[in-house]
Order: sequence, then structure tokens, then C-alpha cells
Amino acid sequence: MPEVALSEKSAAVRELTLGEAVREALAEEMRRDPRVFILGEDVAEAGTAFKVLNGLVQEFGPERVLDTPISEAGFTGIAVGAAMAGMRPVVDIMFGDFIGLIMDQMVNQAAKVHYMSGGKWNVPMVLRATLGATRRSAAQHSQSLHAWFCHVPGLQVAMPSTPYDAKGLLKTAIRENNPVVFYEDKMMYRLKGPVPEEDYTIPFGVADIKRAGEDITLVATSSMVQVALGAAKLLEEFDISAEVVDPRTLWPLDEKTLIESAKKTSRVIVIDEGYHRYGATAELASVIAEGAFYDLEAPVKRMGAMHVPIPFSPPLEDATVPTETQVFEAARAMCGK
Amino acid sequence: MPEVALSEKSAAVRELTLGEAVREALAEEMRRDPRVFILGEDVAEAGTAFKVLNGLVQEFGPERVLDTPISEAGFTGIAVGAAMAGMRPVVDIMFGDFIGLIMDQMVNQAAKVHYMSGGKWNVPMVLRATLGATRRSAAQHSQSLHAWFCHVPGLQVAMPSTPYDAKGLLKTAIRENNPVVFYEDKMMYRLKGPVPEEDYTIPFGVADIKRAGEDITLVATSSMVQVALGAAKLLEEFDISAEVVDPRTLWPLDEKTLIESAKKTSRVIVIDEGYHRYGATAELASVIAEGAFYDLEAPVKRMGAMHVPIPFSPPLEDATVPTETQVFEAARAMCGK
Amino acid sequence: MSASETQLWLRMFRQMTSIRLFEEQVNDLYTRALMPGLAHLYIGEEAVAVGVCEALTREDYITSTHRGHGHCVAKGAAPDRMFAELLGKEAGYCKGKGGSMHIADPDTGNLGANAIVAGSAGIATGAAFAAKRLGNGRVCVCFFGEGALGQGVVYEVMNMASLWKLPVIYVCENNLYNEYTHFTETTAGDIQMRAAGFGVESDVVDGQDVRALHAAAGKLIERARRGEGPGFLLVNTYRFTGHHVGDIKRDYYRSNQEEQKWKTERDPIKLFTDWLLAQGVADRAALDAIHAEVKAEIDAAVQFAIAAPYPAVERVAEDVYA
Amino acid sequence: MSASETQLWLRMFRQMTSIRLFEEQVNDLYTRALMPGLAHLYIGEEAVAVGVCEALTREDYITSTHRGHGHCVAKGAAPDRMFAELLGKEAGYCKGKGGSMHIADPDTGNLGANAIVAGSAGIATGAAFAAKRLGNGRVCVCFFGEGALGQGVVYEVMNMASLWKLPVIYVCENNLYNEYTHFTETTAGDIQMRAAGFGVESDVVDGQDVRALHAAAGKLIERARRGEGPGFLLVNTYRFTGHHVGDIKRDYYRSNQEEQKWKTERDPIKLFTDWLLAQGVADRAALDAIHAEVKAEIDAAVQFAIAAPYPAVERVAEDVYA
Ligand SMILES: Cc1ncc(C[n+]2csc(CCOP(=O)(O)OP(=O)(O)O)c2C)c(N)n1
Ligand SMILES: Cc1ncc(C[n+]2csc(CCOP(=O)(O)OP(=O)(O)O)c2C)c(N)n1
Ligand SMILES: [Mg+2]
Ligand SMILES: [Mg+2]
Repeated sequence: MPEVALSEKSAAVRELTLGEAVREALAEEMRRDPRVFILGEDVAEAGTAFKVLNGLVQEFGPERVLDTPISEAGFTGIAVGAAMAGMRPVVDIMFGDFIGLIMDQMVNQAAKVHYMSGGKWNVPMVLRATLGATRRSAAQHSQSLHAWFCHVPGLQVAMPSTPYDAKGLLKTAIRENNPVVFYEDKMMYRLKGPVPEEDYTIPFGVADIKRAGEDITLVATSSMVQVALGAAKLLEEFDISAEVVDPRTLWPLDEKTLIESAKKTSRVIVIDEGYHRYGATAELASVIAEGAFYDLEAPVKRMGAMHVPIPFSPPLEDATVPTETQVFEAARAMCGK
Repeated sequence: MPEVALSEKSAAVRELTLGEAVREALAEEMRRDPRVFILGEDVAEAGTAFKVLNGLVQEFGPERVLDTPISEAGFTGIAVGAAMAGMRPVVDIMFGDFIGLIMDQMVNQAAKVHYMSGGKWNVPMVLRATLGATRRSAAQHSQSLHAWFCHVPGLQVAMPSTPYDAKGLLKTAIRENNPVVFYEDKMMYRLKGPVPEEDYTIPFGVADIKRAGEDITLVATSSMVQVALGAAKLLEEFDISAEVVDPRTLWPLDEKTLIESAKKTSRVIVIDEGYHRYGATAELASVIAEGAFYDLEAPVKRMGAMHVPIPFSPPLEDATVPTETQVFEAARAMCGK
Repeated sequence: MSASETQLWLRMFRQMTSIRLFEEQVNDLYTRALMPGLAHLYIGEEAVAVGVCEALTREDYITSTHRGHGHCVAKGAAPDRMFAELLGKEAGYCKGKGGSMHIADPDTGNLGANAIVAGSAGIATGAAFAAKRLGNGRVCVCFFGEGALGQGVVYEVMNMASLWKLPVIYVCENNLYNEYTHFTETTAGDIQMRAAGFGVESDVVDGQDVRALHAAAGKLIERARRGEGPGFLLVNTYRFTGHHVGDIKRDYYRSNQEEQKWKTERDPIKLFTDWLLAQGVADRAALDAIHAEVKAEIDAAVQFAIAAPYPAVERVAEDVYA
Repeated sequence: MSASETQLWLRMFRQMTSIRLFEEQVNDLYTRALMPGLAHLYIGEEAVAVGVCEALTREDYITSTHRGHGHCVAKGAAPDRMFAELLGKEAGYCKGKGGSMHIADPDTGNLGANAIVAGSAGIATGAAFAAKRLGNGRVCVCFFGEGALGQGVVYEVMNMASLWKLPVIYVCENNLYNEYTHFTETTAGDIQMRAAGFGVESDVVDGQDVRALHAAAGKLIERARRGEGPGFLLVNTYRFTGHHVGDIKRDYYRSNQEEQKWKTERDPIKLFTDWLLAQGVADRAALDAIHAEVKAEIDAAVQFAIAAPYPAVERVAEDVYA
């Protein structure tokens, strides 16, 4: 299978939404490997609440696209055991907030089975979950809690920011022999972008420079990459050339690329939609602050979700997540222009 | 109730173990407030697996020291509801690893009820959990996962490092009108230290300088404070004066004291027993790197648990957690001596 | 029929009507894009909330679900502040911070709607625990859909409620669907036997018959109040509309005939109306008058909510900690 | 009695003896401070693991618990590598990384012991799911103590096993105690009715009678293998020693008389020995010979484990990812 170049530049012209890219990756992998199956709530006829899986049950049947009871812990546990015994489950967790119910299965079981067994049992499973606020879904349906998984040895965490990355990273995740948590931002499902028809994968632990720049580095994850790209455009008008770096997987983490970009530009803002405190921005910022210590002109700035439960009221909710304008202004201030 | 000075220096001479200090705080608060009660597995006659609660059921009876089924999610949820309806539950989670089972109750319920209700319902509950490795308890009974809770708005996280702090912080936790997670390091239960007999509390969000120094700051949490104090002693012989700062609560976090100490010494090591990656050290390090940016001589160094599931085999397990010697050597190297 | 009984029946009629009209307005607000987020309508299930809540005191507790407007109204909340909450306005019960899926109101003992399926099972059981310890004589009703039977925590807390004889009643609203999946595809065995396996007294009742509900719930509630332990009430009902307002195309998971049959033959308000008239509890004019009153109240409530201001942005950081 | 039957009974005797002697050695190693961590002994429950596992093929799966040595031996693991694991040595089944509470062995279908109560319920059900999908004819037995009935996930997976007719058998070892608390203080209602409520076929059996266990387990196992769905076997048994080796002073939670009664009247090995002799399956000398053989094997295994080296420290970072 050809190792396609990592950035979108080389991608074929066909455009898909991120949701379609996810579906295509699943369909291709299910055709390729009969052990791959999907389980979760309303994944079959309903194609999930976000309709991302539409059509899969028609092609692969209810045995491979399995509607479950509302038992996140139970079916995640079943996925762990099925993976150990020769299948390749892809678990669908409708809203990332629900991971509160499955941390034991993911952290005490899935993440540790390989190590505790001295390398004898494998858990080749993928957990697909969503993140992202501003859908007016309130405190229990809007969180981005991926930092919890990033903290746990034995897990890997992928966070695509484009349809291209979504397809390539998900295929890698499904072929991995370890548990992988794959995050999809609900707000990006309709985002369009070029996606090659051919089979390609994107290796984990390789960051992608979504936009090259000289004056400041914007390290962003998932939908915040789009925010950063928007801010970069606004910065152009002020002759500030921003580099946008997307780690693509938070674990494994491509420290080298992050640090090199930081050394080059000497100014860094890290943007992630998880809660700011003790979140992903803290790890990324401290890795960069340590690795580029002698080259930084200013402290690494972190931008994450405000440290409050996510409110329902639209004007309040909008105030909790980093926006293009906020990133633009922060970057401008940092560059002293 | 007198606000006793924050460091141990002023404490009365009587010595208690950390376990005894926890028990005394619970007993005093249960005498003071009839709404306070304890629930968890084997907390009554058995006094927990660590015997920390010995004697409480004899004084307060089985209605206030309640043995539960092995249903962490269920009894944590019951505590949330009981707190909303007028009680002050203290939940006992035997091993901190088990929080994987209660994240939904703590994060989607306890942490958000006050906010989601527009400030109308309160959840005055305390969750007591343990952390700490090197007890040869293997991967599912040795983790320090407190970073998960620190990440969540609506929760507060206390991590005592001495018997004195344990009593004062636990009393504060029980009197709080918000959910508090209170961490006890299993390895410290037998640690002795002075504990005043009188009633005192320690405010949250106030770090304690456990040892004053000039050349380097060691920011440490829970049992790592003892490790840092040991390292500080070793450093003396090399004429390196280390300051040991204990945040005592990771949320709220006393950024000011951490940053001031960093500015004073210009060198910082952060030590926490949680997994290194995306853990508490990342937040502490990035807060300091940002706040003391122009005063730091060297990058903030982070020391946490190795990024592996905790192995059973003693020589392997010992290699996963920061030790006195490692901290000593790292500090010495940083100070170039 | 005693005057108090007549009053009770008419109050129930009024409450069911309030819920129906409230939800019709929600549907309207939502389709006019005036309401943000998700809206899960209770239309078709009105008798459940009303039959149960009319057997409770104002001080008694309830916990509710994502489909919670009906429970909230039935427990005594005011439509104007409810609508304000649904629109995210400062005047809402939760200052707009909770929204449709999180309305709570201490004044009426409403511990809150919950957007986590079975998320309130622990809270409800804990409130009952507190009521018992504090000896205030309250009970707590935990409303949840049959989909919540998939969550293990329900059994964990039923076991403890049973061991500790807590005054909590689990009301399982079986409207046949977990979102877009028929409950028989997600629920094995026998639901009442599940409750019995945990030592919880159970009963089953027609969810379209408000009087039967009131009687069945009353029995379990008074039993719980007497300290005889928790109850489980299995209610057979149906949601007339989509899982949420956006769920328009439903034929892939349930037939139009099925919906029509329920709407025409099993509408709880229509059935109750027929009974009221047949019994001569009230005549058509009297019922129409009540309907008109309620409609006026609901319309005014909607206008109030639409006109009400959003919270100031600075409020976002308040209420995180008490 | 057929020769094969005789062989079966004698193999069971040998296996039960192996477990007993294995655990006595664990106790000895632990008290001599040669074994790190915690040790939960299976003494008194040997018939359960052996009766069940003798009804399985080597390819069939099991999942186990913190009290897992017996299951591991019964499924066919070698004592020497087990002891090595318990001592954290490189030669152990998991290179010393798992220890007593996490022994796993793919060669004998052992998916692993689990230190989270009910932690293997999902894994066992998932392995059965895979066996069904792959059509390899395997079944999975999920061993757990009655304390695991407190964990909701057990009901979540039983429900799915029942819906999907998965070849999994839940073996509930009711030894009367969750650690230091009698199960009646933590378990309401009726255990078998719980299984029935989720549509799981159940049976109850005397846990001290290895033949009864073998028969009862065999029925549920073959039924599951035929694709007729999951089974639940409630086993009444008793742990003769403490919850773990350090649990010496037990009188605050159970009486010495109770322990003595079980040890003298309900010892599964003694009961089986009497039967073997009474039936003339073997004479005392033959059984003594087996006992001696097993003892020699266990003693050698301990020596092997003590002499075996610890893993090199560099190994700590291996096996995190496959
Ligand atoms: C833990 C959890 N899982 C999944 C969901 C998504 N979800 C919202 S409502 C619903 C169906 C609930 O069905 P039921 O309990 O029968 O209530 P109904 O909608 O029929 O009233 C689901 C799966 C959720 N909110 N919480
Ligand atoms: C989720 C979880 N909660 C608590 C514990 C602590 N713990 C270990 S064994 C045990 C008792 C288990 O009792 P049971 O299931 O009956 O098994 P037994 O020890 O009797 O064989 C408990 C509470 C744990 N390991 N996991
Ligand atoms: Mg339903
Ligand atoms: Mg037991």
C-alpha cells in the first residue's frame, strides 16, 4: 500500500466532507479485513446520531454494524475481549462526554492488557468519539476530554483536522495492534477537503505543517487547526507569517516537528478545545518550552476551553472556546504588531 | 475556628501518622456536623483495606459509616444525590485506579450540577481516594490519576503531603460546598508528623513552602514532597540550597507562590507521581514557564511516573517513579555542580 | 364523586394539557429556529408525568431526563421560566446555563433533568437516602426511559435502595424506542423480573391512562414513604413525535401506521377527556375553558421568553463553584 | 466405570491437589516475605475451577479474578512459570509484569486474571462474541466472585450476551464474603432471578462437590456451544483462609466455628477423596502417590521460581505497545 505524502497538497482533487472521509475509511477497511466490525448505539439503520455511518449496514450487514443497548461500559468491554480473541472492533461513542462511563474499560483493561500479559495478548481496537462545543448541547454533550486518554500509557490518540487526515489516520488506527482513540469534531463533519480515492494511511506520531510561516507558530489540534488557519489568514494582512502545525496524533507525539517550528519562529501559541487547565495545551506547551527554551522570544501561550462547565446559552457558550479572532489578536500581540 | 499558620512550624508537638490525621479529621467533622457520613467498601468494621477508618463505626454507628456493595459508580452517584438533598457524604474509593468507574458520576454529575442549575443546587461531597505505586500492587492498583480530576471545572483536588496538611485540608474539604477530591498516598499512611489537637483548617489554593531555599525550586505533590525534601538534604552537601514548594491543592492552584519561588531561584523541577505525559507536571511546568519566563536560567524540568503501565516486578516498578536520588541528580545537574 | 376528587381530575387534565401545549410550542420555536440545541418532546407521554407527580407532594423529589419538559411542568414549574431556560435566557430556571436537558428547580423538588442516560439514577437514590437520614418524610421519583435499562448503574443503585429500604421509586417510561432502535433489540429477558432480582417491588401500568398511573404510582410512593422500600413502575407508553424535533424521517425505524394507531387510539389526553365527559366530571365547555386558559398562559410564557434578555457574557464564569 | 471416566476423576483429583499445594506454597512464600504484593488464596474453592475447566477444551477461553491461581492451574498452566510470575521473575508467564493478579496465558486460553472486580466480564463476553463471529466453536467461562454482582457492567454484558446468544458462561463463586463483608449485606433480592431477568439460563450448584460442578457446568457449556446462548452458574462455596494472606484476624467478620465447620465438613478435596475411595476408583495408596507426585512438582516449581532471575530493568519500557 503506497505511503502517500503527508500533507494534503499531493492529494487527489476529489472533495469529501470529514464525515464522508470517516465512512470511506471504515468501508474500505471493512472490505479489506473481515475481522473489522462496528458496534455502538444506533450505528446501523440510523447511521449514528450524526449520520456518519449511513449506508454501512446496507453493505456489511447487521453482524458487522451492530446496534447495541445504551451500555457504553459493557460494549466497550466486549470490544476489548473481541479484540483479544481475534476481531478488530471499532467502537462508536456518540458523544465524547460519555467516556466517563468507559474509563475503566479503556484504561484499566484495554490500555494494560498487552503490558500486563508480558506482550502476549493484543487489543487491536479503535474507539471513535466526538469532541467539540458550540452546538448548544450543554455541559454533558460538548466536552473535549481527550487529555484523559493522552495521559494513559498503552493508548494512542488521533485527532484529525481535515477530511484527508481523517481517512488516512483512521485506516492506520484500524490496522494498529493497539487500542487507539480516534476523535472527530462534531463541528467538522461537514468540512470539505480533498481526499484521494486510493488506499493510503498516515503514520502516527508525524505532525503535519498545515501552513508554513516564519514569525509565529500556531500548534493546533482537531478543529482548532481550522481556527488557526483562519487566524493565519487574518495575520497576513499585518505582515505576520504564521506557521500552523498539527500534531495529528497527541500520542505518539511528534515533539521534534513542534520544537523545530518553535525554534524557527521563536513564538508559539498552542490551541486545543479541551479545558485549558491540566489539558493537552499544558503538555504541548511544556514540551515546546523545554525543547525550544533558548530560542523563544516570549512564553508559549496556551489557548483552550474556559475552565467552566460548558453552558447552554449561546452567547455564554461562544465565550468558552478559542476563536479565530482571539487567536489572531493573541498572535498579533505576541508579535508586537 | 482559628486559622492556624500554614506551615508545620507552628504546629503542636503531638505526632500522628497521616492515616491517624485523616481519621481524626473525619471524627472531628462527624462530631461537629451530623450531616457528615462515610460510605464505601469495607469502611465500617474493617475500617478500609488500609485500616484508616478504624474505630469510626464504633463511635458513629453503621448509619454514618456505611459498608456498600462493590458499586463505585452507584455509591458515588448516591453521594451526589445525598449531597444535593442535604447531607455531606465522604466517599471512600479504596484504590485511586477505580476512578475509571466513577468519572461519569464525578465529571458529568457532581462537577456540573451547581453550574447547570444556575447555582441552585450544591454538591458538598468529598471523594477520598488513594494514589501511589511501589506497593507491588501492579498495573490496576498503583496509579495516580489525579490529573483527570484537575482537568475538570467544578472539582477541586487536594493532595496532602504531611499529617498536618492532611487533617487541615480534609476538614476544609468537608466544609466546602463543592465536590472535592482528596488524595492520600498509600505509602504515606505511616508517615509521622506533628498535628495540633485543636480544630484547624487549611485554605485551598495556598501553597506551602515546605523548605526555603535559594538555588533551585522543587515543586512537588503528595508523597513526592517527601522525596523532594530528601533530595534537598542531599543537595545541601553540595552547597545547593533547594526550596521545596507544595501546592497542596492542584485546583485551585496557587500560581503566585510557584512563580515567585521560580523567579527567586531561576531553576525549577516539578515532581508528581502521576504519569509524566499529559499529567499534573505539564500544567505546573507550563504555568511556571509562562509566569517566570524572563527569570528562568534553564527549562523547567518535569519528573513524573514513567509512561508505562505500572509493572508488578519489584525492580521494574521501582524504575517507574521518581526517587530521591533521581531528583537530587537532576537538581545537581541543573545547578551545574 | 367528591369535590376534591373532581378537583384532582381537572387538575390532571390541566397539567396534561399544559405539557401538550408546552411541547407544541417547543416544536414551533425549534422549527422557527428560535430554540437552540436539541429538543426531545414528551407528546404522547403526558399521562406518565402527571399521574405520578400528582401522587407526590411539592417537597418530594424527582429526577428527570433529556425528555424532561413534562416532568418539570407536572412537578409544578412555571412555563415562562421554562421557556426562558430553553432559549438560554437569564430569566430561565438555570439562568440559561442548563437548557432543555438540564432544567432543575429546588422550589418544586426537581433535582434536574439529565442528558446522560440513567445519569440521574444515582442522584435520585441519593436524594432518597438523604430524605431517610434526615427523616423529612420525602420520597424521590426517578423518571427514565427504557433505554436507561442498558446502564449498569441502574442496577447498582436499585440494589442499594433495596438493601437500605430507601424511599425511591424508579419510573421506567417504556415508549418502545431507544432513539432509533426498538427496545426489544436492546433489552433481553423480563424488565419486571430485573427489578425483582434486586428485591425491588414492581408494578406495570398503562402509560396512556392517567388514572391508572396515579393509582399505581400512589401505591408504590406511599409504600416507600412508610419505609417499606423502593419501587419500580414499568410504564407502557409511546412518544408521538421524533426522538428529537429534528427526527422527521422515521419510517426506517417505525411505521407510520404504528404512529397513527397510537395517536388516534391511545392519546392520553383524548382518552382522559372522554372519561371526564362520560363521568360527567365536567362538560365540554368546562374543558375547553381550561384548554383556553392554559393556551393563554403558554402563549404568554413564550412571548416572555422570546422577549427576555440573554445573560451578560461575564456570567459565564459564575456558578462554577458554590 | 469406564476407563476414561476413571481417568477424568483422577485428573480432577490431581488438579485439585495441585491447586491446594500451589496455594499452600504461596502462603509459605508470602509469609517468608519471598513474595511481593498481595496474595488471594483459592483454598477451599478448588472444586469450582477444576469442575468447570475439566468441562472445557484447551482452546476454550476463561477469564479470572484477583483470586485466580486456581483457575489458571485448572486451565492447564504450569506451576513453575506461575510461581515465577508471582515472584516477578522474567521466566513468569507475563515476564513478571503482571504478577499474581494478572496472570494470563494464551496457550491455555486464559485471557487473564483481573484485579478490577468484574473487570473481566466485558472481556469474557467479547471473547465469546469473537468465537461466535469466527465460528471456531469456542466458549468462554467468566469466573467472578459474588462481590462482582455489585458492578453494573455485569448486567450490561449479560444483557448483550443474551440478546446475541453468545457462548459465555458466567460462573459466580459465592464464597459468602466480599473482602470483609458478608454478601447478604451487599446483595439484595435473588441472584438467580437477576440472571433470569436478563434472559440468561441459570443453575445453582454445590461448590464443594466437583462432580456436581462438572455436570452443571458441562450442561451450560454445551448449551452455549450449540449456540443456545449464555449461562449463569451460581456456585456456593467458601474460602478457607483470609481474603488475602495478610488477613489473619478475621473474627470481626466471621466466626472461627464457621471456618472450622467448612474446613472439616466441606473440604472439596476430602469429600472427593472419600467418594473416590468409596467407589473404588482408586485406593489410598494410588491417591497418595498422585499427591506425592504433585508435591514434588510444586516443590520443584517453587525452587525454579526462587532461583529464576528478575527481568533486566530495561524491560520496563517494553510491551507497552504491540
Ligand atoms: C450515556 C448516554 N449514552 C447515550 C446517549 C445518547 N442518547 C440520548 S437519548 C438516547 C435514547 C434514550 O432512550 P430512552 O432511555 O428510552 O429514552 P427516550 O428518549 O425514549 O425517552 C440516547 C442513546 C446519552 N445521552 N447518554
Ligand atoms: C472495582 C473494584 N473495587 C474494589 C476492589 C477491591 N477488592 C478487591 S477483592 C474485593 C472483594 C471481592 O469479593 P468477591 O468478588 O466476592 O471475590 P472473592 O474475593 O470473595 O473471591 C474488593 C472489594 C477492586 N479490586 N476492584
Ligand atoms: Mg425510550
Ligand atoms: Mg466472595
